[in-house]
Amino acid sequence: MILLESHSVIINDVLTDRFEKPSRADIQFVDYDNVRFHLSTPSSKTQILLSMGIQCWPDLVKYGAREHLQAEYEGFLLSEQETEPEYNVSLVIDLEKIPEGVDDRLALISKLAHLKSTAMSSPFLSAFAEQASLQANYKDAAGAQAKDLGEQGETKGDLKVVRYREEEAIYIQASNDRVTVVFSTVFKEETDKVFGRVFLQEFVDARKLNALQNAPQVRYSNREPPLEIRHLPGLHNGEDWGYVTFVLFPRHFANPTQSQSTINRIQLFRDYLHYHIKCSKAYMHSRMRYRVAEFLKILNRAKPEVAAERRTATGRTFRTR
Amino acid sequence: MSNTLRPYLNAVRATLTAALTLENFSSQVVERHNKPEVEVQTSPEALLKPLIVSRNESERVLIEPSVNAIRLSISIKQADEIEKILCHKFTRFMMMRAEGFVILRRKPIPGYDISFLITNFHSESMLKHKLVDFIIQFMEDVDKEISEMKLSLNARARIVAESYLSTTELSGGCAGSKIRSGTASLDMAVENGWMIQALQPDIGGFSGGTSHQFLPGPPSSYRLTCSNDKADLFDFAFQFA
Amino acid sequence: MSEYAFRKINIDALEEDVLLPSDLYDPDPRGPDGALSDAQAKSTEVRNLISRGDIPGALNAILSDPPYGDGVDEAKNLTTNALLLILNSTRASEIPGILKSLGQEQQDHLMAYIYKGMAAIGQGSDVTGSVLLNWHSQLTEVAGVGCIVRVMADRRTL
Amino acid sequence: MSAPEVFQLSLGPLTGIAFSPDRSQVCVCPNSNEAQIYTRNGDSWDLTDTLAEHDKLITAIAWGPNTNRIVTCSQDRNAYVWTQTEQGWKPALVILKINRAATSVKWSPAENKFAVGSGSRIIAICSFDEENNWWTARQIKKPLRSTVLSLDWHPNNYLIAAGTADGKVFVYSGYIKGLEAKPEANIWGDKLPTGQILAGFESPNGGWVHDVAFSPSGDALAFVAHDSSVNIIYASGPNEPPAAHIVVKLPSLPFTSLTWTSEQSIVAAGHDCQPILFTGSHEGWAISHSLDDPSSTSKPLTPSATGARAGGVGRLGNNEAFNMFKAADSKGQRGASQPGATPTSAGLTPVGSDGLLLTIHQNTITHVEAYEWNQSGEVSKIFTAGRDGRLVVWPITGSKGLSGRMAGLQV
Repeated sequence: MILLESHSVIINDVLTDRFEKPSRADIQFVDYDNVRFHLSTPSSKTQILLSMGIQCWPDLVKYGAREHLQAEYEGFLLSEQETEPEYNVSLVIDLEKIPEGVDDRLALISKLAHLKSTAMSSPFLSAFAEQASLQANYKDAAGAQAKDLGEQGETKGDLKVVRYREEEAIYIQASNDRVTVVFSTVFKEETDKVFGRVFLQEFVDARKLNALQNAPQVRYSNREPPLEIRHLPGLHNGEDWGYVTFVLFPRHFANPTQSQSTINRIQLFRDYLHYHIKCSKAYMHSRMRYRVAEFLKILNRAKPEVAAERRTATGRTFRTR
Repeated sequence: MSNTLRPYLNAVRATLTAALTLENFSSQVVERHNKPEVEVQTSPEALLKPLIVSRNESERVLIEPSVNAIRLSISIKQADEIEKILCHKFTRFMMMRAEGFVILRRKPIPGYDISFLITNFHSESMLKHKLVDFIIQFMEDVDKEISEMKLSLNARARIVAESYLSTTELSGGCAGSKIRSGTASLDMAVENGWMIQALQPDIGGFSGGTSHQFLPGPPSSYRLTCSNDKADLFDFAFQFA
Repeated sequence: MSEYAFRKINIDALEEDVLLPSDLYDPDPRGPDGALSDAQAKSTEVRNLISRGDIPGALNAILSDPPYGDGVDEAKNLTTNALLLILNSTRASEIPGILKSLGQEQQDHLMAYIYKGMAAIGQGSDVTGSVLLNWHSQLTEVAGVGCIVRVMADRRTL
Repeated sequence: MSAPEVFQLSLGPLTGIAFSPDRSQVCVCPNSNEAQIYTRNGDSWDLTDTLAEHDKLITAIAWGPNTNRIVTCSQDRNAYVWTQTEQGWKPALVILKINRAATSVKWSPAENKFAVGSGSRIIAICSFDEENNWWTARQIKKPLRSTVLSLDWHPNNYLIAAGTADGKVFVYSGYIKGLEAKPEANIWGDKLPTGQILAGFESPNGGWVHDVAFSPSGDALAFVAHDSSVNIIYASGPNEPPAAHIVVKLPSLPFTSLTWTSEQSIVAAGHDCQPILFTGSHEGWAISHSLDDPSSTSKPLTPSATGARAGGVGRLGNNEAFNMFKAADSKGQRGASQPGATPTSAGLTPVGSDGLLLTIHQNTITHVEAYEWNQSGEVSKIFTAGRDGRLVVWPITGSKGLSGRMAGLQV
């Protein structure tokens, strides 16, 4: 269970089950970054309504999330007006019209289970597209003997901000040869801070391994935000803040499947990091519990057994402390 | 630096044996009370000279003897921040179980990480030389435990980072996939020159051992079977070897 | 706040014949300056004994009636540094022989100085832990645990 | 040398112990507020009486050999004198007028009075007041400045020595007007009104004085202090410095108790759990030998079954495998592996492979007293009691045994 799944297991299981035997359902659940889901059959057993409420919906819409979902979930997506109240987007799945083939069904279920990551991928996809266009005209500009000042102008795409948690956000910026993704994250506890620093240091050092030569480059800095986003207002630079920067190169999002898996991976980074910090703390706790039990055993050796069985001259057993 | 652990522990053992000469001494200040003199510090004649056994700046033991109780405080080696945090966590963990430890003090003496309070009632109900053995064993084990925890933390961090970064740069092949327990098989089209490596550190292993190297050649599909008695999920990652 | 102040007064200290730590031993007969001059003389004597390589002689000199009690800190530091110098400049093989040649009284004083040396490891004293620990284990071998008990029980702090 | 007899009377410490005149009974306090009287039958002891009057720990018990009266003192600031009647032992409260714990009590040789040391820096000399039929106390205060840890009477029934927690030893006059004739002068002091301080001594390295004892003739006073030393002082004359003050320093842990076995020999015992015999005179004193030399007796004598049923609890009790797994579970012991060899520094009591001390006593010895005298008046047997609840009677080898051992030991 090292890598967090990018799809929602609950949607996966419920849909697999309902595809065989449609029945009533009304399930509400929450995924990472408190994204709320609601699976229900309001009208009839065969009509399943899947709604999602996501905190950074306004940001996502700004970067074309609705159009992207429209393209992905043709025929399932409901329009703005029909979306379930308090949720941002709704899909309706008509169980009569689902495909027959087992593989097609699996693919559909997997696509529906990836609803959250698909929605979240829109800013990334637009950044990737922007990078491609920047690279294209960067080449003509270079070809037509570009002026220095001009190049500077168009090599940087606009900075996309996705505030997917109360204080934390993802900043995405495309440039001609790369796409930079910056995570701002906060460590609540002192222990988290230290563990986080160890983990992030390993992330930075991981590229040294020859098998990971072409992994994205990772930089992290606590307290001061990196250059790309330093100009933004309202940035925190307290002691318990950390900024992680991923530099994605074109080869990371060459073809659609590749870019989708990269997006699935990268948007879960913050939860992945904190999940493993908690796992380490739990592991340390179990080690300490074991060590304390060992110590108590050694201490028991100091208590003479003679006390346990031996009775005194009067035949009364002494209960030792 | 020469290994001074053994002489250091022997010095603590000798000093502690010399200090553990306790007796039942009723308080001279409060009527009908019997208090550990080293804690109340009310009668100077009942206190003896505190001694410090030290190995280097960061590691020392303070032994404060008195007529009916001794206080032994240990300062544990904390080279860097991780060890400081781990040591703090570990000592707090134990101090919250001071009840079970009987001779452990709930709060350490300022300047030290953990303190023991051994009163004459303890030395009466327990064998003195065994108490000394316990303290020496405790000192050795705490150091060992903290360095082990630090190593395991670094190891976990490395695995976490590598498993995260390695899958992102795959081309073709499938990113890590889940196999439920029991013998399961997985078909996939795998390019040549790939190596399957089980990333879950402690899984039972699978038919091809923990990793299987594909020979260069045309892409081939490979039926991968694994036998594993554990009931939990475990997962594979494919790396460009 | 003042109405609680009376609870904080340590009335035991006001008792007329309260036992003070200083009452537990009779002060150094030589008096503070006597002890200081004695300590200076000894530390110079020790330095040239060491230069001549006569470690046992130096140790004997420094360990006979060292300064103790309050108000003689300067003398105490002088003596302590001279002694730590001796400990540093003795080869490990000679230690058992030297220790056996010391009298019981001097062994107690040496043990007290070893503990004082260990306490000062943190505050920049040059002698290392390993030297002191080595001396400590050899002395405990020879003089036994009783020597440590005497160091604890002795009210005349060195 | 017949083997020492070992009895396990309780599991916790024996805080007070006194034998009846004919040694057929013993009164002990098993670390509680009750004193128990055991009667000897065969090689074990049976509980016959329980003296329950105190409400806190009993710190000392004294049994007057001639008048057969027991006095117990406790941390609840009271002392009771118990006299034997047909219906058992009857207590009588003693008015001590002390506001701290009583720490020690000793009958005077003539048993017309007894002395109680206390934590309120007072020694109370108590005698029976016929008219109002109770025990009253005369108090000695000056110059005591700390808890009185130990007491002893001079054979002439007048002088009393006390060891205190600030490391001082004082000799007082314990004469009670109206109770006995006026004492005449002796080498310790000439003017002897009640409570008169005659002499004050101190061990060179300081340390609490755990026990003090006059020699059988009364000319010498010995005491053990917390600086692992035995001090012997020979008086010269009234308020003059002592003829000799001999200090024997030990490499081992301090002693807590001592007793003279003859004018030239003392047995002391303490935290290193073995009684040691010293011999000497006013010229000098030296260790003679240990009565429980751990190196000679390989396996300590297991205490005889004092009423305890042999074998453990029920069927499982003595099953080897059961114990092995129980030890592994509760103590983490794999077999009899000894965790780390203890260093061989001098003075440390060696530990056997099963983790028990090689000496008979497994914890500090708190009492050493004479048990039996031979015709020539020298003590032939002593008894020790300790914090492990064991009572051990040791035969003392005669002087002829001394020379054999003398060669092997160096101080």
